[in-house]
Amino acid sequence: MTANLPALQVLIPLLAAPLCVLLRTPNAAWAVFAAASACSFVFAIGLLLTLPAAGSISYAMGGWPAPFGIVYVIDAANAWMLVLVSGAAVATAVYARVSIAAEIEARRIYLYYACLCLCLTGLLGIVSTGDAFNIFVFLEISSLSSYALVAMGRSRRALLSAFQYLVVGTIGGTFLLIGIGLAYALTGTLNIADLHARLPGADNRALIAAIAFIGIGLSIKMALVPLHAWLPGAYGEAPSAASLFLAACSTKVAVYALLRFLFSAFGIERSFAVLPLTQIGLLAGSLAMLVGAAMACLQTDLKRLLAWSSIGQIGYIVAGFSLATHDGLRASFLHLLNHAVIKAALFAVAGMLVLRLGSARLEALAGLRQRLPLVFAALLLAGLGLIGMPLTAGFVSKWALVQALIAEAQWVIVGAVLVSSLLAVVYVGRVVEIAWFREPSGATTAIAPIPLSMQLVTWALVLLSLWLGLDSALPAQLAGNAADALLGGPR
Amino acid sequence: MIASGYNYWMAMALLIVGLYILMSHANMVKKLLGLSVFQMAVFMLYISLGKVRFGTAPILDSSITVYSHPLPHVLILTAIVVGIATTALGLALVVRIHEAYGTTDEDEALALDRKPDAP
Amino acid sequence: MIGNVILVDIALFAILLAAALGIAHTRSLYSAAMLAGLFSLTCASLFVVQDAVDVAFTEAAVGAGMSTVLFLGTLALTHSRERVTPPTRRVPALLVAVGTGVLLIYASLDLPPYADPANPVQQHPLTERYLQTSQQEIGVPNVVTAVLASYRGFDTLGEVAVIFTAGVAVLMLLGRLRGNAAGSPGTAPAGGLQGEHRVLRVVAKLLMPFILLFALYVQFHGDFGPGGGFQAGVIFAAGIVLYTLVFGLGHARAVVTPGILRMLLPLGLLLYAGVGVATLLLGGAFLDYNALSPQDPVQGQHLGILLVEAGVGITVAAAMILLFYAFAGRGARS
Amino acid sequence: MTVVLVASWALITAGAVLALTGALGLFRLPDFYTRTHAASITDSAGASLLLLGLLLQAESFAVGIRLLLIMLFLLFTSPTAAHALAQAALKDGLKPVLGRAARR
Repeated sequence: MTANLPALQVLIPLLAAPLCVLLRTPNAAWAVFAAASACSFVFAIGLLLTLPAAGSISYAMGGWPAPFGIVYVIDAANAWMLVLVSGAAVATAVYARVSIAAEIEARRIYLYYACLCLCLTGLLGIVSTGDAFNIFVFLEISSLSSYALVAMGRSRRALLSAFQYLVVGTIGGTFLLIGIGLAYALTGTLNIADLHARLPGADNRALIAAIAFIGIGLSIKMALVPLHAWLPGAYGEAPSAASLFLAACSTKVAVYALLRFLFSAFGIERSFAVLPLTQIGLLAGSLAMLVGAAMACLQTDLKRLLAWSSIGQIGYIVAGFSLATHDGLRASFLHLLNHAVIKAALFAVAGMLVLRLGSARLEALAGLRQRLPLVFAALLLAGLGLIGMPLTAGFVSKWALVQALIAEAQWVIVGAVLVSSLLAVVYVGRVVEIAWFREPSGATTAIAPIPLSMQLVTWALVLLSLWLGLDSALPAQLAGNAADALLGGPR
Repeated sequence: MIASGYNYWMAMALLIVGLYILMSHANMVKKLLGLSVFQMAVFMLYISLGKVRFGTAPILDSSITVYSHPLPHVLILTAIVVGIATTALGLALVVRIHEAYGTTDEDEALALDRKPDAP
Repeated sequence: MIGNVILVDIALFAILLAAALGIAHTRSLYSAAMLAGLFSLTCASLFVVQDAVDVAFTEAAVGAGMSTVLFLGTLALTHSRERVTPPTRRVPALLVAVGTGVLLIYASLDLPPYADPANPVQQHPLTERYLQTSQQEIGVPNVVTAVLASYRGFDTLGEVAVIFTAGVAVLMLLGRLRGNAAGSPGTAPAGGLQGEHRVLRVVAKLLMPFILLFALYVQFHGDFGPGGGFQAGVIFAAGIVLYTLVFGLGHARAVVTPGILRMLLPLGLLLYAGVGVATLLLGGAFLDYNALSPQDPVQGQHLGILLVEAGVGITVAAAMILLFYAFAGRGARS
Repeated sequence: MTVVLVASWALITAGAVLALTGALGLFRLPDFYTRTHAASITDSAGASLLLLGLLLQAESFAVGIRLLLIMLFLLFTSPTAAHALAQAALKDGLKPVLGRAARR
């Protein structure tokens, strides 16, 4: 049974989706989704634990060996991502039950859970596979279900946001397809390790174009500035549970896929030699930090504010791996995890506010701290992490990033990190100011207590982020292993 | 050596037209049509990769020796399915947007939301 | 010989380019949708010239058939005229399109020559494995089917999941779920041709059994010729679409009820994945059909491919019909 | 053998000419109904003659029977489609262009 873990952790949510549709009641569908996420989470942890120290587990789908069939290859880099994605799914599952019942029409709920299962399947599939085209297929499963998840938001703007997300996302997916096609034309294979072995040297123009197409396509999917326009609408308008799940792992998986292509398929010796990827990545990354944080300061809606902040945070991750050093990659992986936890906690808070206030407009939060003390305490703690205060998770990864940047003498980028952190103080501070010090506006109707399950998830995430800030030894070691796995050449 | 890349260039020209339709039009149905053209051009690019001179369809027969490569065909079969799935979902969104906004024009719909009295 | 092929290619390309420019130019969305159908069909012809018969078959059924139907269905529910494109959109669009084109042409300078047997694609060990060894391993003459359903069967499972996702998503966005069961024949929506259209009804009745029979033929003949679960599913759906157009949504929903379709949609995917689970339980890897018949692996492959293709066909047919119902049903309500 | 070949090519040429006629008619004829008529020529007569021509060159029985079936299918569907189009236009209130106006 353990030998089949790589297949099972993707298979379980894939089987869960049709089961949701067959069962057709909201509760049963929720139970199926929750059970599937829990199974995937357990399997992912199992994989992380059974992983040999410096090796990888490979699993041949259909029993066909590597270049002939599709293989799953699990190493330190993606076992880590699997835990992240399935963990986010577990949090979403616990959170979603009340949240979705409140936000989605009852007779469509079972379909919504089916879409969540499919999104999880897609994301896990992208992370596990060792086949370039298989990445595209599972990317499209996760993208299509994400469009549907976003479209079910309450306001009509959700529909428009979903449509824009669909168009832009499909362009991204098709660019990725072009890039894979060019690499295939040069080698005749789709297996990532085989691609690495067979790709021509650095001076091939088709190779350069392939890297460019894959880079642009996945940059769209990860909402890297200037290709970020779809994200604020999508995350801002989606139902709360979907915002939580997507914000925690959807863009991160795109980052992972790009890393896999750049480091494992093309190889660092090609990708960073033929194109000035370090410069491009640092430029785009620092732009993203500044633009994301600056735009977040201008928002009037908490969810949109958080979405813009996500755009900024992707900048840190991109700046980290663009250095193509071990420390840079380690910082990226660390920030992937820390930001996922913090942002999930913040979107969980936003979801509770949406549930009780009907929206997350900032002006509606005025003076609410006294009436929702726990909610705002969580917001404050997670917000401090977002800024990167010492002793929080955000600090650990930003510090790692700054150290990696200093080691490469990238002082300008260090400056951008600092400026964007200051901007983060501004936008988090604004929310705090409104909630703490403004006079409550309008009628002070009673606010019903917030469901325990949602509070539980929020606090679990907040505490996790605090723990990650206080004791970063384990995640730092895992992130280091992940960086080693990527730099260790082909799998 | 007869224009060794002409087939690629044909696909690329169509790809440019498709991308242009997609980006330049505000009408959402038109955007999806552009998206289909764009994707089909990519399919053509892939299929070109599998072709061999004097080859035939990869359905084995004892009287034939040269076959075109089956793998691009398999990949594009999958990609076509992805394409129709995307188109269908996009059109469903267009129908819902039309019900909510009364227009299928992206710019008009965005303008409706920018009005202060928008719900 | 090769010269003639180039002539055909270029003629088809001219049609494609004209259709694409027509789509860009016309402001009537109906014309644009029909041109897109023409584009698909021509594309399919080009695929035949390039030996991709399975792809051509699918493209014709999906691009020219199903997709056009869905576009027209959408246009019937919305506007069919387009506003003039503001020039502010054109310049950036042109820049992006040309930029992409330049990048592609740059790439094409180092792409291996078209149709050259010495290309990496043809020289890779995959080629020999798929075109020769597959006969002993799988024993299916149509190599596309062998690769699709066995070597890369996991991709195809993903493909079924994609179409399943589309079905679920469209149902969630447009579906009339429960409580609002099949409309009575009297309330058939636009498209139900009643009364005087005797010719249509007679011809449709005459053709229906053959269309469905052809779908079954395509489903089960996929091992030996172009075809398979996907094409069969679309053809089956096309038959139901024809029936709906001629006899009305009410009648169609009475024959193929949405309830059954909503059962079949997940069942096809479950059947496919279930084959994988069965192979797991029998001690093989996921989707390793050899495990289905350890004494005679080729027999196992045949059985596996048969079941898997059936799963594809069921989900695709159900999804396509549900998509069409969702759009047509929306019209009936508003 | 050559007789068959000549006959086959004659049929194919005739089919192609008819298809061209249909295309020309589509451009030149004055109104929807006449254009539909022209288009249906391409569909039924043009395609049928082409298929007949190909039938004479068919390599095997299996190929021949397929061509025949395609022809049969076309003979059923294309007139029906033209009929349905014209009927729909008539029902929609589109008037045929008659008399002098038709000659422009």
